[in-house]
This record gives sequence, structure tokens and C-alpha cells, in this order.
Amino acid sequence: MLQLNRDTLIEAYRQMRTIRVFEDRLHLERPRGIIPGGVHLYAGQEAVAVGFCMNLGEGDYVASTHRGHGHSIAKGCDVKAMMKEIYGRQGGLCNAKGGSMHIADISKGMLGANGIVGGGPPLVCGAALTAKTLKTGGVALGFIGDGASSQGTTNESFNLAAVLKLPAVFVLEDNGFGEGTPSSYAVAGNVVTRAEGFGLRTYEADGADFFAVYETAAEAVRTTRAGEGPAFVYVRCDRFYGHFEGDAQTYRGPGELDDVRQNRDPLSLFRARVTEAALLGDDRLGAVDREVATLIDEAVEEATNAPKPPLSDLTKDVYISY
Amino acid sequence: MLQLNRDTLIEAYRQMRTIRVFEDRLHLERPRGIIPGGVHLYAGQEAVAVGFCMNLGEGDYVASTHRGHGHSIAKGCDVKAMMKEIYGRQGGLCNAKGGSMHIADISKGMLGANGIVGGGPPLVCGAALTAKTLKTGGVALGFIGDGASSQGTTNESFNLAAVLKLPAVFVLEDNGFGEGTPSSYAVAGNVVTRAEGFGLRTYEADGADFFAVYETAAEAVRTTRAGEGPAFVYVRCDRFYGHFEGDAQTYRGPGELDDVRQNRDPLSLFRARVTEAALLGDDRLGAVDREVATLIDEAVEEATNAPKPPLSDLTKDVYISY
Amino acid sequence: MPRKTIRQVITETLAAEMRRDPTVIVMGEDIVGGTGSKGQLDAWGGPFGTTKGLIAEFGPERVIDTPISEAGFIGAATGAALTGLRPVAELMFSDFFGVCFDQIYNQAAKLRYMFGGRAVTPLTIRTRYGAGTRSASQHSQSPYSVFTHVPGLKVVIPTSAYDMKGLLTQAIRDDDPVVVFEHKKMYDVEDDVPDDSYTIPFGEANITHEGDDVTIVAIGRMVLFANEAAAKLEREGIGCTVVDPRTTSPLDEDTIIECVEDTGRLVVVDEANPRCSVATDIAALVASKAFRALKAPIELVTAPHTPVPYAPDLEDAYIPSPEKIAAAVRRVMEDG
Amino acid sequence: MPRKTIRQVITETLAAEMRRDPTVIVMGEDIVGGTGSKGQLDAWGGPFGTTKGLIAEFGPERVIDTPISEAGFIGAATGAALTGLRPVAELMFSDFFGVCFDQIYNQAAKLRYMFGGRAVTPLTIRTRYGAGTRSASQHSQSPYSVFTHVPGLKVVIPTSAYDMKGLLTQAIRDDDPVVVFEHKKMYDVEDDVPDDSYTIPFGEANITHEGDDVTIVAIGRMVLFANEAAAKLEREGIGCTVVDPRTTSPLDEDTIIECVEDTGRLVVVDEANPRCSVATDIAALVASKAFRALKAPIELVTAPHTPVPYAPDLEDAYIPSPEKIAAAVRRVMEDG
Ligand SMILES: Cc1ncc(C[n+]2csc(CCOP(=O)(O)OP(=O)(O)O)c2C)c(N)n1
Ligand SMILES: Cc1ncc(C[n+]2csc(CCOP(=O)(O)OP(=O)(O)O)c2C)c(N)n1
Ligand SMILES: [Mg+2]
Ligand SMILES: [Mg+2]
Repeated sequence: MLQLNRDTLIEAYRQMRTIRVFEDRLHLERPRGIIPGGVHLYAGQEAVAVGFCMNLGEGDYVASTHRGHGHSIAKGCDVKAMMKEIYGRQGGLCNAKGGSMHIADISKGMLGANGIVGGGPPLVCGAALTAKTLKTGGVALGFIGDGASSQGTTNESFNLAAVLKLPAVFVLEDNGFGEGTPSSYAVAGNVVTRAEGFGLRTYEADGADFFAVYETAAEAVRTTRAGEGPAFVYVRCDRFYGHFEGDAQTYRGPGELDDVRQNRDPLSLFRARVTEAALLGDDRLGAVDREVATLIDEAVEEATNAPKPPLSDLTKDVYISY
Repeated sequence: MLQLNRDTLIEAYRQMRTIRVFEDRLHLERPRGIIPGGVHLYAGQEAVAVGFCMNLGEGDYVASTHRGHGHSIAKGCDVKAMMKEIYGRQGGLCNAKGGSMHIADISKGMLGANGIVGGGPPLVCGAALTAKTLKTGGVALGFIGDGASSQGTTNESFNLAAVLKLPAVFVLEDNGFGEGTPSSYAVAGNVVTRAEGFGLRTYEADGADFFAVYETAAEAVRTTRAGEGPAFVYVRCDRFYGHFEGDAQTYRGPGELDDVRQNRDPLSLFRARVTEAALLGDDRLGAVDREVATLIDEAVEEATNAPKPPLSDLTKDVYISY
Repeated sequence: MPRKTIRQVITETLAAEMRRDPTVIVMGEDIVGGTGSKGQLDAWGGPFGTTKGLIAEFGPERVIDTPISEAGFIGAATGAALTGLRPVAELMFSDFFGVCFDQIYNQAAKLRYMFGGRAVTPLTIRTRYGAGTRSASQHSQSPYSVFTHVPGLKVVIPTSAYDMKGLLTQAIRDDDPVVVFEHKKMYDVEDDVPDDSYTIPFGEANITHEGDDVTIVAIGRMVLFANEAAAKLEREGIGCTVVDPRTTSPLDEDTIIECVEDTGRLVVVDEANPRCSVATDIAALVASKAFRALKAPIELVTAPHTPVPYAPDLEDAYIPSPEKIAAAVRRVMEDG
Repeated sequence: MPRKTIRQVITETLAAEMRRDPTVIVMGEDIVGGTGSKGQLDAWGGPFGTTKGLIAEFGPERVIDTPISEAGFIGAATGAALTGLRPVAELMFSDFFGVCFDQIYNQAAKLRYMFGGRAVTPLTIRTRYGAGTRSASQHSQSPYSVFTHVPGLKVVIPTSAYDMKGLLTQAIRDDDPVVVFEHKKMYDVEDDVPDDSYTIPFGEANITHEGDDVTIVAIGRMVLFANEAAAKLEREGIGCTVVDPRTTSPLDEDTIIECVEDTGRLVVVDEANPRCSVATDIAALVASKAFRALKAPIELVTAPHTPVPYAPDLEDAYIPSPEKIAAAVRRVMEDG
């Protein structure tokens, strides 16, 4: 924690805060009926996306999941263009073709959210293969849900990455559930043992604790970049909202959600830690809060007012040439 | 070893010998051009199929691979009907529709060879689910190649079996290669650790040693049948012929194959053990050899002379009703 | 007769068949929801509530939440079918067939044939299709042509609650593997449905509108749109016969051919992509077997050769509409 | 001009493109064979020897033996294409598409569209199809209709060594995902092939036989059979134009339509299963866009709606033959 300078801390907070406010706001806006499609909110898991992506550079890649807003923001996607995308408007990051579940910005190394559970890990291997083949020094990082750990593609990718000694990092975010099904039920055995069995270097971190995530990420990314082969990081974390907006989360035990929100909020914990250690004061943090609030207000405002895409877009960009 | 009575030993030898002669004979017949399709021979791995299947009963199931002759014989498929199947003739176990790669006899609990690497493990889960749901006391056993351990379906099945606590046994036959690619290259890490990670009870045995396989199989099947959940058995073994007939095996090191044939032949090792221990004499074993030779001679003779299927069979048995 | 929605009828049918036959089980992702959790069981009943309530009556041995492993659990359903159960597996969205199709098309569909007729695979797969929910390219497709292409599979696409009950009952009792497609936007479609069980045989089309001028063969939700178009065209003096094949495999070729022989004109409507589709299949059937009856070129009204876009206006433009169907009918009327 | 087989030309083309562009890599199962073994490297060069020799020139960084994980490595090829490589992945048999199709149809094919045109995926998948090798139901199929159905994919089915070189070169240089189908029984087809590189554009059909009476559109190996039938029919006084579309996506609709307008009769030949197939696709195209030119019903000569059987006589009966094609041509001649 002490190794991080104030600018870095501010940056970490800003990003986590941006994700949180982005998601909180979508939670409020979604019932109003202006956002066309469903959204899977990342609130509660911010420390994971930010802790890892702050250890990545421009030449590094991330492949995400259906719950992709946090990863996208952390990997540097334009927040306003993301909002427009979710609103299905012109100026959307994917020209309103993809929506929440397909947010991507290849120029930022963000290879896309993915509507297919387990769709991402093979793409991670591919991006890592590019880095290795072209000797760019880059690494590719894949976020994986606990539910996705059951998909064949995930395990195929672990093996493939290990066989080809790819510079790939797989981050398993165990937020306790895949839809309404607990990971304690659907994920047998122990995923860290599995990853070891596939020949990956394994790490663990608590996803509520930004500093733990950051340090583990630094180590996993550093060793992977150094050519030590692919790594696997298990992170226990929690999502604050339902699987999708509208999910009543009745599969949670009584008081479970309150407990999580109270005791495992990565933003509160971060704030407590940095203020206690007198590294940042409420004034600096409050300034960030206000800046983020303005950014998200503007993003929603601009998205709401942005024009819809022209109908001619329907048949555009299927092919480059046909 | 001493727990096995003579009849059991004779039966084990007969089955291993049947597989060996069946495969040796196919190796000789294949170049003559009467057998229409390709074959993947099991010679060298006999102790695995027999050691496991002797621990199964009529109500138990086996799902096999593209290298399925040994498993089929060991699970009680009719040898002559198998031969006719491979020859593509009437009376074939699958009415000449499937050939070597699809030999099956559901009435014997043999759920089929499989042309798809990794195709079998999900079917194993299904048969085990039937046994569990209908409380038949049966178990389902899947043979898996080292190459197949890389397929997503295999790992999905491990997890599924563990989550549903299915009476399933997965037997990984590591014969060192998937086609021309060594398992030491293509299978990263350690498959036993993987299986543990998926929550399976794990065992290991040397596939050249019938007695080791048999004992391990007995334990794995017993515990699984007793409701302790799915098991995984890793067996190191060797195939004597190429991946398919025609494969020159140039991927093997100099002397490698000779060494394997000389020192890791499960039949020679079995014979040496039972004769040394004076459990069976060369006379008894020789009698089995002669009986098996006659059986295979007759099988080839009958298959060669069997009529071809009528053309009307082409459109039969696609559906039960349509 | 009681009015019921498609959603209700699915649950009711599953329950009825499970009561009738103890070998019927249902399995899929979150078809219960909350299995093993500290909260409520049956938290979801599937993402559209179609299996809600089953766990209470039949328990976790017969109503099984699976891990997210479609190849694994659909293959398991196949293996279970091969050995004595009669499983109903739910593939949450048919868009996901790409992760599990081997177990469907190389295993379930072919086992009986490859094993020389000595295997029975009474598997039912329930799955969802269709655009219109603003769910973009990977949750909005209609890939039933791929399933129809495969020998050994039967493919069912019900378009009313009445048909859903009869066809789903038949699917579960059928001894061949059957895939039932449910449109995400049709769960609230409501009509008269008897309480008692009944089956509708596969391969028997339903005529949902009658008229002398043009035959419209429509698939799935497009039957509703075709009926709308036909009602409108009737007021314009153009008579349409709307044919709902109900199952694309087997396909009721006779009814389609008879209708085209009566009307002399054919419009095929399919919300799937246009290449190698059910629409081209039906057009080819008529062009080869009822050619002499045709007075005008066959018109195909389909989605364009593009993925499904996210933005609402684009997605609406992607889906064939009653207006586009009517326009195609008018074109074939003008054309001959 | 030197005579070369399709097999030779594939290796030659891969090598040429790898020399030309350092971002081209090849990957697949046993495309080298023996990687990491104590024996010889390049023990296989793929099951048909099509990649033999590449490892010696380009080394293991660019010629990659993968584990048996089609979804994993084809997805990796997709991810590599997305980030700057130009991978050529080999799917050993197209029958295996069921284990990896998600990465092909939901990922590679759609990324560009879903990302609003801001992604390029220059992926080539080489794969094998076709019956006739006595390999039964899971190693003999021709599932190109499934790929053709998918917007975002290009589908190439070369039928000569000359075409293979030009089309494979184009596939590798193409910035869209392309799937190239190679027939297992055609690797020894030999014809004149220049040593220098050239490309054949996609969507341009090739006319392999000319005649006035009937248009035969044939796919893949069926082009050879159609040419055989056409030669025989010519001696009987029936003139056939044989059209080889070469690519089914994009499809050269214009040439097909022009030929049918010239001859007035159409026979479509396809070794794949008949439902929702490329054959029905072409028939539907003509029935909708060249209907007025047709003098007779369209004939489709295809495999039956069955899996591929093992026994040689059954398998031979499964595959369309020159005789069956000729019979269909005679039928359309009699019919109008
Ligand atoms: C192949 C596939 N199967 C099922 C789904 C439906 N689905 C979407 S998200 C999800 C749960 C994923 O759980 P997890 O991986 O833990 O991610 P989380 O939602 O917790 O972030 C499921 C089953 C899907 N999108 N793709
Ligand atoms: C899905 C799939 N991929 C590839 C193949 C081609 N293939 C057939 S056998 C084989 C090797 C299998 O190796 P292993 O599992 O070790 O079994 P073994 O041949 O050693 O018995 C391969 C790659 C296939 N049949 N199916
Ligand atoms: Mg989760
Ligand atoms: Mg092996």
C-alpha cells in the first residue's frame, strides 16, 4: 500500500468510483425505459477490474465477460461513448451495434465484453499469442466468472496457454453466483487446484481489498510479462446488484446482501484505509467524487440526447469487403 | 493378485488375449484391402480395458473412444459381430452402419466407441445419472485418452459428475500420444491434480500391470458404487501400433517401440506373473491361446464371407418414426 | 376452455409428463435457481419462469440445476436418454448451440443410425430463439435451420399455447431426439388450451388463415405477423392462406404443396438469416415439386444477411414485419 | 505450366504467404506431428500431409501443434487475428465444428459487426469435408451450409489445384474470416498451376462446361461429377453448363442467374444433406430471381436425409453420382 504514490491512489479511486457511479446510475436509469437492453452491473467488484488493469499498459489486452462495464472503464474505454452504446445511440463505442454485452475498444486493448459465458478465454490465448509471436512484450488478461469456470473453453484455454507458454493471465472473479446458482454448488472441488493441474502459476487475493488485488496483480502480471508462462488468480468478491437488472436476488440468504454491502465494499474499504493512513484526505476524495458525478451526469445527458443510428447501419460492417 | 481365483485369472487372460489377437489380426488384414475403413488398434493397452471391465457388471455402462475394440470386447460385445461390423457386413454389431469407430451394444452396457475426441465423457455422466435417478446401483465408466483430456467436454464432465455426485468413473489412459503429439507436450501440468481440483477421488495405476489395474479398478468402482461420488483413475500405458493403421510412428524415439513391446507388454507380464506364482500353467494358457486363435480365425472367415447390407439400409434407422 | 399463456402451458406440460412418467427429468442452467444457496429455492424457474414450481413437486433428483456446461449437460441428457431416462434439457438460448452442438448433432442425432438401429434416444431439448428483445447479436438468433439440416433430429417451433402443449407433449413422449424452439417474445401469447393432455403429431402443418390468391408459409413468430398481414390484405381483396408448418423436421410437404397448387403463389417468411435457411428449404421444395402450379416468382421475406444489431430501430428493421410481408404478397400478385 | 496436386498447392501457398507476411502463422492438431517428442519432427504434416515441410522453414513459433482443443485454439486464432496476426487454423475435419462453432460463428464472424466496424479479424480456417473414405457418420460430413448461413463468414470450396491456390491465397490475405473446405478425396486432383502467387476473387463462379440446355450448379467435389455427367450427356445431345460457384459466401448470384436465363433449366448438385442446404439456397435464389426463365421444375441431387453410413455400398449410394446427375438432367429435359 505504501508503495503506491498519491497520484496512483487517486487514479485507483477515480476509476473505482467511476465504475460505481456508472453502475449505480444505470440501476436508476434502467427502470425508466430509455435504455433498450439489459445490463449486468459490476458494482461491488471494482477493486478487481481496477487493481488488475492499473498493472496493464496500452500494449496489453483484456477480454471481458457479459459483466463488462467495470473492465472496460478500467482498461480505458471512453465512458461517454460507453454510455451512448448502452443507450443504443450514435457515438456509441460500437456504433450502437453491440450494446452493454459487447462493449469493446480494440485500440485500447479492450477485446470486448462477451455474451457467451466462457467466450473470452480462447481470445485471451490469441491475444497472448500475438504478443508472444510479435514479441511486443505485452500480456493478455482474461476476466472469468465463477460460473464460466465450468465451461470447456475456459479449461481448454488454461491448457493451451500453458502448453504454448503464453503471456496470459486469467483472473477468476468468484462473486459467489452464476445467475442464481451459488458457486459453492456449481463449482466442484477447488479452482486453484484445477489451475495448478493445468500448469498455471496460481495466486489468490481478496477482491474487497484493492491493495491486496493490486499487489497480487502486479506480481502475476510481472512474472507473466517476464516470460514465466501463464498465471491464474483467484479473487473472491461480491456483486451488489442482481445478476441482471430485475433479478430480485431471492437466492440470497436473509441479511446476506446488507452484510456484503456493509462489510465488503471495496470503495469504502479503500477510503477508510487511505484516510486512516493519512495518504489522502476527504477533500481530495470528495473532489474526485464530484468530478465523477459530473462525468456520469454528462454521459447520461449526452446519451439521452444523442441521435439514433441511421437505418443504413443495419447492413454495415458485416464484412470489410463482400 | 492372490485374491483372484483361477477362473478369474483365466477369464482375464482370455479377454486380454482376445483383444490382442483381434488387433494383431486386423493389423495383418488391413493392408489386404478387404476392410473398408480405418482402424485404431488397442494392442498394448489390454490390461486397462480388461482390468476395469472385469469389475463391472451387466447393469454398468462403458463409453469408449475411437480406439474402442478393446473396451468393447472387455465389456462383452460379440467378437464375431464386431468383426463383421469392421468388415462392413450383414450381421455387424451395428448393421454395418458404424464401423470400427462406432461399435456399440447398448444391451451390454457398451455405449459406443466415439469418433469425436472427448465425445464420451458427457455420455458417461448421462448413464451415471440414469443409474442414480433410477437407483439401479449401476456405475458408468468412461475411457479417456491423454489427448482427450484437453477437450472441454472432458473437464465439463468432471465438474458435472462431481456437482451431481454421479456414480461415474473416468479412466484416463495415457498412452503417451494423441496421434503424433506426445502427452508430455500437449497435456500441461498434471491430470491427477486437475481431477482433484474438480473434486474427483483420484487413483493411479500402471497400465502394463494387469494386477495393479485390477486392484485399483476394484477400489474405484467399489467406492463409486457405494455412493462416494465420481472417481478418476490415471493409467500410464502404451499402444503397440500406430495411431491408425498406416501411421509409421516416426515421432517415436529410436528403440522406443521395441522397448515398450519388450518391457511393457501386459500379456507377457501377466503370463510371467501367473506362471511364476504357479497359479496357471502354460498348458491352461496355451489352451486359451488356441481357443482365441480359433475364435478370431472364424470371426475373420465369417466376416469375409458375410453378405453386404442391402441398399435399402441406407435410409433405415435415422428415426424411429418420421 | 381455459385461456393459458405459452409460458403456463410449458410448465403445465412438463409437470403433467413428469407425473405420468417417472423417467422424465428436467435439467438446465437456473431452471430452479438457488439450488444449494442460503436463500430461496426456485428463485428463477429459468430466465423466463417456464420451469417455476417443478422443484416443489418433483424435487432436486428430477429438476436439476446444472453448472454452466452446455456440452456437458446436454451430452449427459443424451447419455441418460440412451440408458433409460427421458430427459428434457433446457438450452437457455439457442444462440449457445455453438458450445454444445457436437453432443446434439454428432451424438444424440446419430447414435441410433450409427448403432444400426439398436439405440433409442428419447431426448427433448427446449431452447429459445428470436430477435426483438434488444439483446444484440449473441442472444437473438434463430438457428433452427442448422438443426433442421441434421438427419436424426426433429425440430418443433410452436406458435400458440394450444400447439405448444400438444407438440411439447409429443416431443417428450417421442422416442427420437426432438428440439423445441420457444420464441422469447411469445411467452405471453394466450389462447384456449384444454386441461387434459393431448399430442399433436409432428409433420402436420396448421392453416391459420385461408385465402385463394397467395400461400404464405411462415415460421415461428412470423406466423403471427403473416396472420396480421393476411387480415390486412383480405380487406384489400387479396386472399392469403397462411401455413404454419409447426415442425420443420419432419416438414409437412404435402400441405405446403397443396396450398401452392391452390393459390399459385408463394411467400415464405422466416426471421432467421437468409442463406441456407428454412425459407430457402421451403422455396426449393416448391420450386422442385409444385413448380407447374407457380404463377409468379417465389418471394422470401427474411432477416438480412447480418448479425442482430443492438439499437432498437436497427433491430426492428432486421425483423420481417407484417408490412414487409404484405408488400411481398402484393409483389407476387402483381407479378403473375 | 507445372502440374501440381491440390495437396502440393496447399503447402506451397501456405509457405508463400508465410514468406510474404511475417504475421501469417499456421496452427492445428498434428499439423507438424511429433512436436516435443523424442522422434522425428514433422512426423505427420497433418493427417493428409498438407502442412508437411513448413516447420523446417518457419519453426515452431509460426507452425504450431495445438492440444486437442478446437474451441480453444480456433478461439485463440480469432483472438490473434483481432490483435495483429493473420492465423491459418486447421480444423482437422469439418465434422468437428460442433465442438468449436461458438468461437467461429458468435465470435470470429460477429466481432466486427458487434464492435461497430472497429475490429478486423483476418482469420482463415482450413478444414476438410466429404464422404467416400469409409469413415462413417462423424468423419464424412459436408456441413458448409451451416457456415454459409452465418453472416460475417466467407465460405470457399475450391475444386481444382489452380483454384485452390488462388482462393487460399485470397483467403489468407482477406481481412474477413474465411473458411476453406478441402475435400478429402480431392488432394490428388492435379492441374496446371503457375509458380507465382495469384488470387482469385471471392464471389466469382467458374464455368467448367458449356451447353445450351441445362444449367448444373454443383458444389465442391460434385463439380467433378457434374463435369463427368455433362461430358456423357453431350454425347447424347444434351448440352449442360456446369457452374462451380467456388465460394458459397459470397455467392455469385449473377452468373447462376445468367446461366439459368440462357438454359431455362436448373439442376443443383450437393453432396451434403438436403434440408436447409446450399442446394436449397441456390434453388430458392433461382425460384425467386430467375423464375420466368425456368422451363421445368428445379431438380436437386443431394445426399439423402441420413447420416453417412459405414458400409461401402451404402456410402456410395449416399453420395450423388454422375449417373444420378445425368438422370436428373434428363428429367428436366423431359419435363419442359
Ligand atoms: C454459453 C452460455 N451459457 C449460458 C449463458 C447465460 N448466462 C449469462 S451470464 C451467466 C452466469 C455467469 O456466471 P459467472 O461466470 O459467475 O459470471 P457473473 O455473472 O457472476 O459475473 C449465464 C449462465 C451464456 N450467456 N452463455
Ligand atoms: C474433436 C476431435 N478432434 C480431433 C480428432 C482427431 N483425432 C482422432 S484420435 C486423436 C488423438 C486422440 O488422442 P488420445 O485421446 O490420446 O487417444 P489415443 O488415440 O491415444 O487412444 C485425434 C486428434 C477427433 N476425432 N475429434
Ligand atoms: Mg459469478
Ligand atoms: Mg493417447
